[in-house]
Amino acid sequence: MSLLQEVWQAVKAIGTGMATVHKRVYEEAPTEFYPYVKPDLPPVSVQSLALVENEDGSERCIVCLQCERACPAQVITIERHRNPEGKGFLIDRFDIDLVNCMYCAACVEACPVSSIVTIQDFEMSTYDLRTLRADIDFLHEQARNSRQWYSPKFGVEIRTEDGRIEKAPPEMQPGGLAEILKPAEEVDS
Amino acid sequence: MELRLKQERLFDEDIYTVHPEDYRALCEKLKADGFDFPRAVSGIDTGYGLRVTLHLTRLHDRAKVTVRTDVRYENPVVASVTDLWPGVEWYEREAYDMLGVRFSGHPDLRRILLEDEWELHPLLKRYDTGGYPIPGWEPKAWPDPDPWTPPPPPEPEAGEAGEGGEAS
Amino acid sequence: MSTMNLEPVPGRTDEMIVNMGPQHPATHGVLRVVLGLEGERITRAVPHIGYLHRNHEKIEEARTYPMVIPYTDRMDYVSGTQNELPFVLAIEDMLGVEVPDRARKIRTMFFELFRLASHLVWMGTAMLDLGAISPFLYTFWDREIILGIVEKTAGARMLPNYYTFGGVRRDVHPDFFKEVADLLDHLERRMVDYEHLVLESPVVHARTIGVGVLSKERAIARGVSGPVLRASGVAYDVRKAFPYDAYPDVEFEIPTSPDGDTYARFWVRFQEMYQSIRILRQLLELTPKTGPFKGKAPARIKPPAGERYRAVENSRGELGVFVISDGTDKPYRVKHRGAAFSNLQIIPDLFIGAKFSDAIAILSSLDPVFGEIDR
Amino acid sequence: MSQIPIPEDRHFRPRLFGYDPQKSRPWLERAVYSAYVFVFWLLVITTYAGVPALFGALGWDSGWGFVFMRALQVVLLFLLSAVLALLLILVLRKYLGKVQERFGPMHYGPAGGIQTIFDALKLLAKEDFVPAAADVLTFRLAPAVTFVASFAMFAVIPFASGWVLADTNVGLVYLIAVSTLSTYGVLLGGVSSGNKWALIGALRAGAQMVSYEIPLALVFLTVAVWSGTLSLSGIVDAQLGLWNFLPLALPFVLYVIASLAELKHIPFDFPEAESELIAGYNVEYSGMSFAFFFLAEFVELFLLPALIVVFFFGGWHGPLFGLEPGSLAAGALESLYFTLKTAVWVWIFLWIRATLPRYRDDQLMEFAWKAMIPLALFGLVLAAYMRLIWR
Repeated sequence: MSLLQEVWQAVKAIGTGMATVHKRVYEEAPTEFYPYVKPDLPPVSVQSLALVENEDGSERCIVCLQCERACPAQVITIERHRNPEGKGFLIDRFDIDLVNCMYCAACVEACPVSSIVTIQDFEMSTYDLRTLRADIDFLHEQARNSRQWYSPKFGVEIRTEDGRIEKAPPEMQPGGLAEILKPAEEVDS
Repeated sequence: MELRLKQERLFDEDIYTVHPEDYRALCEKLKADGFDFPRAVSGIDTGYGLRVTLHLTRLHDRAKVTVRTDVRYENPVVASVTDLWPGVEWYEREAYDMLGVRFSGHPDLRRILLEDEWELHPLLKRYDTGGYPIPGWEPKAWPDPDPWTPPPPPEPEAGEAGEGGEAS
Repeated sequence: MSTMNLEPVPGRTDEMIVNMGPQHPATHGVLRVVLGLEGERITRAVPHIGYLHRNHEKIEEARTYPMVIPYTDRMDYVSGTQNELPFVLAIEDMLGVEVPDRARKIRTMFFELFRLASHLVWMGTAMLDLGAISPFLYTFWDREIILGIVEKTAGARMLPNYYTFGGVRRDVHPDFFKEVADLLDHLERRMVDYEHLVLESPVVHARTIGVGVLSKERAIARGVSGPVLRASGVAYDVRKAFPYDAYPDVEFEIPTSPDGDTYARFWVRFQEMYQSIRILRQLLELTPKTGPFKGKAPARIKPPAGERYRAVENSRGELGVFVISDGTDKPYRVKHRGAAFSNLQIIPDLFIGAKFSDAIAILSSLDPVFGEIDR
Repeated sequence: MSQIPIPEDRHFRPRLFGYDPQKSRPWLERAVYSAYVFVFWLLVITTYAGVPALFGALGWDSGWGFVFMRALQVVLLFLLSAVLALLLILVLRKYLGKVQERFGPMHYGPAGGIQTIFDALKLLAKEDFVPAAADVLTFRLAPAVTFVASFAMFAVIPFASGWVLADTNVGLVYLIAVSTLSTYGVLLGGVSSGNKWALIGALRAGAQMVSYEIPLALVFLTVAVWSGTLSLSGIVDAQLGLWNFLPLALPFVLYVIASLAELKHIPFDFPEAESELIAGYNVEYSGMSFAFFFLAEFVELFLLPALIVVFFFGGWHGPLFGLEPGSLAAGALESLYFTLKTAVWVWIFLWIRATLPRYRDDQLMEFAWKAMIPLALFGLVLAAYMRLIWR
């Protein structure tokens, strides 16, 4: 009798399993139609790096080398010289090897002026890896092409239709920005 | 026979620094004491020699103990404890692979992560990250007194202070 | 890694020597096991690892302490932030950094989210090894939800680089708690399905019960930890034995099974998922919605000279890190104790004498991840 | 500091017959399946009614003309099996997609409907590689043996009353003989590949065949005893009032299990077990040789459910709505009934494939020898006894 019970249990379990599987026919597939529909990534999502310029086209980066020091993969190469007129430094070279970059965003954390930012352009596939050795023009181009970017200091910034750079409204910001919201003006100047 | 060892307490672990010849004897004693769970074996290049660190746990009362022993670069031989804790087999192979510590009595002492034909022991401090010898690297002098010398008994905090000096 | 093959035994013609891996689909990556097969029965088994070796330990010696954290992520790539925690805890111990209560709870929530994600991956791949295709897709869809929650807060899905000394890198997304609550509701519904498809399936019973029995004594001596150890009847869990983060504040049980076979390992992982859901439910209540997420850590991390071993219970067992500091801003030595590395050592014990099909089931029940094993 | 420009075409290019996946169009998928079934049905009608009618009208239905007619029918059947494979592969992929909450093929053709044709073209274009360690003649022969053995089963399958190539009175014996042959193809292919995985797969196929073939034959015998004939048409005719699955419930269940094993289908797919033996016996095959193994698999996936229908579900029987039996319209309707009943069983097989994991090979052998053979013998005795008292 116990054998019959066992057989019945097994048949019942197989039946339940098959019913469980078949139930999924009626559920909607969560497939993303990527090439047709671009995914809506969260603003903090680290997909690529960019170097933001100010609205007037001047360099935001102050060439403090913090990102170069913070980079775990050591893919950032910066060369600089003293500004002959006025304070600070000027960039000679700003390269990021995006092939070896591991997108940990440590450079973005380290940047004191939110010049290097994370953007959501993930379509970096290429036939030639050399195209991913990003120099400063490439990084500027990346920033110009993107509508919004993120850095922990400033939060999400957006580029408006008329080319101005603005801090995104609070509903677009990720959490933990309460203390970030205030110093926006002092660094922008 | 009296074991040549130094005992310290660091955070929640007992740390024994032992003479390499007494390493096996101490391990047998710890095994008899009920330390049944081998956590890991780490090999360390201390700059003056190689160090093997064995981490053990006693599961029923969660006591943790660390046994360490220092050997010289010229003759890095430590007794294997694979027969006491079979779980350290791969860790000892790894220490051999990375640092060249030879475990006498290990049943199958081959390289584990690198190829058999590999020549270097990459975790040695004399090589840089790329695997090239660092020019001008010289081993440090062997510490005097020996690392397993117990500190003089009246000052219990001397052992703590001496501990950092070895690692650097 | 070794190019060595098994030598045929002179005079034995009935033994076939087969290379299983490193490209074999059921080796979960790049394990290579040289098997001696006598018909379907395994007579000899020699595992070879190291095909994914990157020598993290050497690289980490040349990096400063904050730079090490992204590298630890890349070890057990299935369980994300879990890898960062032992290193972060060890350095916090050495520095004496205070972690705010809310930060500890957020850390624990991420830790348990990744345990769920990792066990879901295990379930899908284990069933795929046993021959069922559908659960693989189901579990990966569910894992996708978890990774989406992680990405919204941490910025990356699998390798988030989220924990830092003294807390977490940034505060959680405002939707985080609601999304986790929804996820738990969803998962509780799905777990019923998974029970039907995995634990109750007679085919799974036939393939796993009594297969690959690991005795309690052997498991302890081999240094096996995590679900594999608990399936052999040892209630050793780092979360209870050496509590860290918010685990002292929550209630949960350690599921153990006395059987030690493959089915017991499956069962223990299932129960762990229920316990994870339970822990997350409690933490949803306990965690303040706002507050500090990061304690005061020094700007330049320079732990005093010394050494520290810290371990956490990740999805595969005791994941430890042994850090030696010489007082500079770079670690003198970082040694990782991989749970899957220790667990994989029992391959010869369990494989020899088993059928070839059993070997696949046993291997999937060990749940190896080669990023961590080969480091 | 020169930067290599990013190629313009790094973005996605729309496919041929681009399908807008955002619009859910289930009716389109159904239309595609219906089209395939319709083509299949037309081919069946052409093969079994059209060709004989044509040859009869031309007066070529005897002597060499008859041989030529049969040859043409076989060619049409080959076409039919190709359509069948196209349909079944598509249905398999689409159904697995559906139960796994994804879409399956959807880019080529309406609802991915001609994806399989592209796959077949790809296989045609691929190099037909022969490994150095292989025994070339056997290696080349094995896919043909497998396919021919499966394909030869078509000879005795009755699609409607009288619609059968060879209505022989030893149809069941023929089936046993031919279905065993396909295992030869697998065995030869695996052994001749010079690959250890393929060898293990082949040996497993042999061992598996030894275990399921006997209960299968016993079930055939039971059906023959119950129906009183060895001819498949006769078996179908005998269940006019009562379909066999009710009186022969036990042999029916055994037959379903054994045919899963014969198909090398999911709980018993040991010879190719992709997570254990990578692909088992066909691991070294590529190009058209592989396609023939594939074709054979899908032809069998139609034929074994078809045999379930013939033996237990009344074959072509169904309401004829007053059509005269034996007429073309009645035959067409009957063959449609037969196709649809078979489709239901194919779906059940695919459903099993989507759900269950794989048993171990020795478990099937144990089950076959210790449970299935005694039960089949019991079923045989029971059927004989029931026939004695009831008929």
